[in-house]
Parts: sequence; C-alpha cells; structure tokens
Amino acid sequence: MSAIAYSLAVFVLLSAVATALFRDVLSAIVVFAAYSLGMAILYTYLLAPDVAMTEAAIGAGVTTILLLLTIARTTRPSAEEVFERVDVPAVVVVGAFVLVLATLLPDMYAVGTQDAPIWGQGVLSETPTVHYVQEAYAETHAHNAVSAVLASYRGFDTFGEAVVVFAAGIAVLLVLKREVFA
Amino acid sequence: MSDADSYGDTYTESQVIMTAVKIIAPFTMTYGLFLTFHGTDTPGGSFQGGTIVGVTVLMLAFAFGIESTRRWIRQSMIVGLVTGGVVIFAGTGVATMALGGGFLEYEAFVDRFGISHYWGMEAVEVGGVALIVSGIIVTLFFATAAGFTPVGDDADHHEMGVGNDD
Amino acid sequence: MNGELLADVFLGAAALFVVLAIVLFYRVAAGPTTQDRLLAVNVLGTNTVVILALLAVGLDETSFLDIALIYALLNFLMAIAISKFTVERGGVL
Amino acid sequence: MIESGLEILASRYAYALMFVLMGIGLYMVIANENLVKKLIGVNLFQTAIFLFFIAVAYVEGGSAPIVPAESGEAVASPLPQVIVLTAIVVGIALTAVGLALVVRIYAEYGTLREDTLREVRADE
Repeated sequence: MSAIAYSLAVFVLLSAVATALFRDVLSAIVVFAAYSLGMAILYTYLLAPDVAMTEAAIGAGVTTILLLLTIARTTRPSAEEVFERVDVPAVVVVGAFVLVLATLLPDMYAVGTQDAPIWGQGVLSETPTVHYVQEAYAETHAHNAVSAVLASYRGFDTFGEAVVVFAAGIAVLLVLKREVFA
Repeated sequence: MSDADSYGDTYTESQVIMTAVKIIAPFTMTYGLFLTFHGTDTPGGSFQGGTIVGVTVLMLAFAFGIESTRRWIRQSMIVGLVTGGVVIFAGTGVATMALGGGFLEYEAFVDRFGISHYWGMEAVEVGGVALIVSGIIVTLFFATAAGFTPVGDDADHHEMGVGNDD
Repeated sequence: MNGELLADVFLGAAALFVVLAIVLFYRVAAGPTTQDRLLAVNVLGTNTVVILALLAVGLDETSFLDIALIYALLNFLMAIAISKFTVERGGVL
Repeated sequence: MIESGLEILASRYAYALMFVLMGIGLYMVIANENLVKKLIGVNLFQTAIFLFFIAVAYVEGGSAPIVPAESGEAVASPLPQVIVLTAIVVGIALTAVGLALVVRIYAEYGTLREDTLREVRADE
C-alpha cells in the first residue's frame, strides 16, 4: 500500500518548496515545522519508529523554538510580497545537480527489496545488519535492536556523538561569550 | 530600553499558557523518563527521552518567564548534568577496560560480577546519553534566548547584578 | 484474510488523511497572516496524530502509538512560543 | 520508455524525493539572502540524507526492528536507523552553533542579509 508514501512525498515536497520560497522568515519557520511533521510520518511508514520519535521530539520542540529565539534576538525583515523572486541562475545550477543525481536512479535498488547488499545477498553472506537482526536479543538481552546497536555494538560511535553534542553546547556558550547560568 | 534587553523585562503572564503547561508538564516529564528508562525494550531511548525532558524545561520557561526559570535552574545543576553524563559514559568504558575487556565491552561485567550485559547498556543510555542530551538542550535554549550583549554594556552589568542575588 | 482487508482499510484511511493534509496545506501557503499559518500547522499536527494512530493499526505495530503520543504532548509548543513573542514584543516578534 | 521511467520512479520514490529535497536545500543555501533561511536550507539538505538512510533500511511488508521477531518475518535494518538517530541530535546541536554565529553576526554588523553584509565588510 504505497498510496500513503506517494501522497506523503507530495506533501513533503510542497512544504519544502514553500519553505524555500517564503520571503517572511517567520512563515518559513512555521512551514518548516509542517515539513518536519511530514518527514516524521514518512520515517514511521518506512518502519523506523526510533528515528520518527527523535524527529518528533526535536522537530516539534527544539528546532522551531531555537529558530524563533534567533529571529527574536536579531531581526525579522518586513516583507511586502509573500514569496521571493525565483533566482534563475541558482535554479539552473541546482537543476543540473538534481539531474546528474537522477541519472543514478535506475541503478539503485527498489525501495523495500531484500536484494540490496545490506541484506547480505551474493558475495556478502553475513552483513552486520543480518547479524544484528538475528543475534541482538541473544547477545544483549535488549528487545529493541536499535538500542542494542546504539549502546552496545556501536557504543564507541555513540560516545563520539555524545561528545560532539557536548562540544556544540560549549561552542554556543563560547560564541555568545556568556555564562548563561551565572 | 533597547531591543537587546532581556526577556525578563517584557514578560507578560498568560493564564491560559500557564494552566496548559501546568497540566501537561508532568506528563511530558514522566513520558521522557519512561522513554529513557524503557528504551531497550520499546522504541525510544535516551536520545529521545533526554530531548523530551529538556523540552519540558523549555515549556516551563515559556510559561513562567525565561529569566526566572534561568535563575531557578542553577548553573551547577546543568554543568553537573552534562559533564556528569560525559564522565559516566567514559567511566563505563574505562571500567570495562580496567576489568580486562575492550572499551565498552560489557562482557567484562558479565565475567567479573555476573551482572547482565543489559545493565552496562542501561548505564550508558541513562547515565550517559540522556544526561548529556537533556542538559545540552536546556543550555542551547537559554544561551540562544540570552543572545549576545557586547562586553561593557550596561545591560550586561545589570544582569550580572541579578545573577549575584542568589 | 479478513484481518488483511481490515488493515488495508486502515491504511487507506491513513492515505486519505495525508491527502487531507495536502489540501490543508493550501491554508499554510495562502494564509494572509502568520497566525493563520500557525493555526493551519497546528491542525496538521493533530492530523499527524491521527495518521500515526491509523498507521499503528494498519501495519500492526503498537509501538507507533508512542510517536503519536509525543506529538499529542508537544504539538502546542510552537503555538505557545509564537503567541508569547507576539504578545511580548507587540506584534513585531 | 516513459512507462519504464515511471515504473523506476514509482519503485524508487524515496530516492527521487531525496534528490529533489537535496536540490531544494541547496537552492536555499545558494539563493536565499537571509542567513537564518540559509540555515533552514542546510537542515533540509540534512533531512534528505536521513531519508536516504531510512529508505535503505526499509523492508517491504516487514516490521520495525524490535527483536526477536516471529521466525521468517523480515525486519527493517537497525544499523542505518542508529546512524540517523544520532545524526538528528548532532544536527540540531550544530544548527544551534550556526544560530549562535548568526546572533553574533547581527550584533557585530546589524544585518542578516548576505549582500548587505558583504557591503559592510567591504567598507571596513
């Protein structure tokens, strides 16, 4: 039943175009929140509940508010016309970029097929994916394979990500030169 | 009063928002904690749970004034949360190394103490990532809300004076 | 067989709601003021909760309901933030 | 010819969507003058790549990666999902750094438009 996926794709595309074309930054932020909603449903449909949850928590709460605070601290340019004029040279460049990428399309595996190399057909008999799916519960006693990979198999990677988030927090405080909680 | 003044000066109380947040905040807090602690069995986990706990604080800040919430949350608390998270995460890894395994190789716990692999993961998820993420979300929010005031400005001195009261 | 048919009905309903979201998007794009757009996106958020619940039944994944729960809890946050700034700064934001 | 093209598009819709979204994100970074909108464009580009990873992990008719699954049932791959899940959180943290830089630029130069900014910098 891919009717959901197709209509979601249309919705996401519409909101992305609207985000790009709105002249008023506040409206662009509001439309970007709608884009995030569509993306979260698409992730859910593609069987990634953990990712959809992250997108829901971040997209509904944090992104919008950080963007809002930024324009509240700086400026919101007054706009007479609703939409921006389309920048034709940029459209040509971007169109060429998308066309070059689109030539790859026939060579990609269809969405949802198990022929893809990630599933270990052909030369690769056991890929990490196959191992995780088959052995994750026996080896880590975690029902959620995503958590098992996150905290156990790829724990070192997660440590790096956590430190990057930590460093980003410090960077913000340094850039704004401020002891926020003093 | 310039544009760059802090929000505390222009905060307006809204009965609707305060009531709504009072009702919803306990639920979001509980749900964030649920996701954090239950992440190994159901979808969710420390990244999501930590974010939702952080968002709860943002919600309170919007309802009750950003300045007063910032004063209510002490600096030591946030710094403790974030650095504590990094230390717990790294400490778990170093502990496994001290017990003869690799970095974050929880088999070492199983061999030495007989506790399940599962608890090593819980320590990293709850003690490490959740603390870091929730602390950083709150930090990012308050830092962006405070904005940038050039050094030596009057507003800066005023705020420092406020900060020294508690 | 009967169960499969029922799942298809739920998925079809979800698709219908997505189409409804596209229709609603007209108000987001056209809404003359930002407040109109904000309300439209709020309605889209409520719509999302319904779609996620329908997907949970249609795909037989009860865990998808948790995502719907997050949206139900956090959806009002953006409206609060924008209305707060509008009040505090006299409509300038 | 057209029918086979449509069929390719229909079976690989997620990748096609990803390409177009990448294009829109790139357009926002190139063409929009406002720095905040440029950052939104970077975010859009990012989500397009997340979509690619999630589409790779998807299995038609499978279930979410909660194991142990019933035997013989296909399960979506957890590995790309983990990568995306951490990347989203890191992405918002990095967006916040960008926004802090935007706030700082506004404090220094009093504008967020790229063309005005270039003029102001040229005058110095």
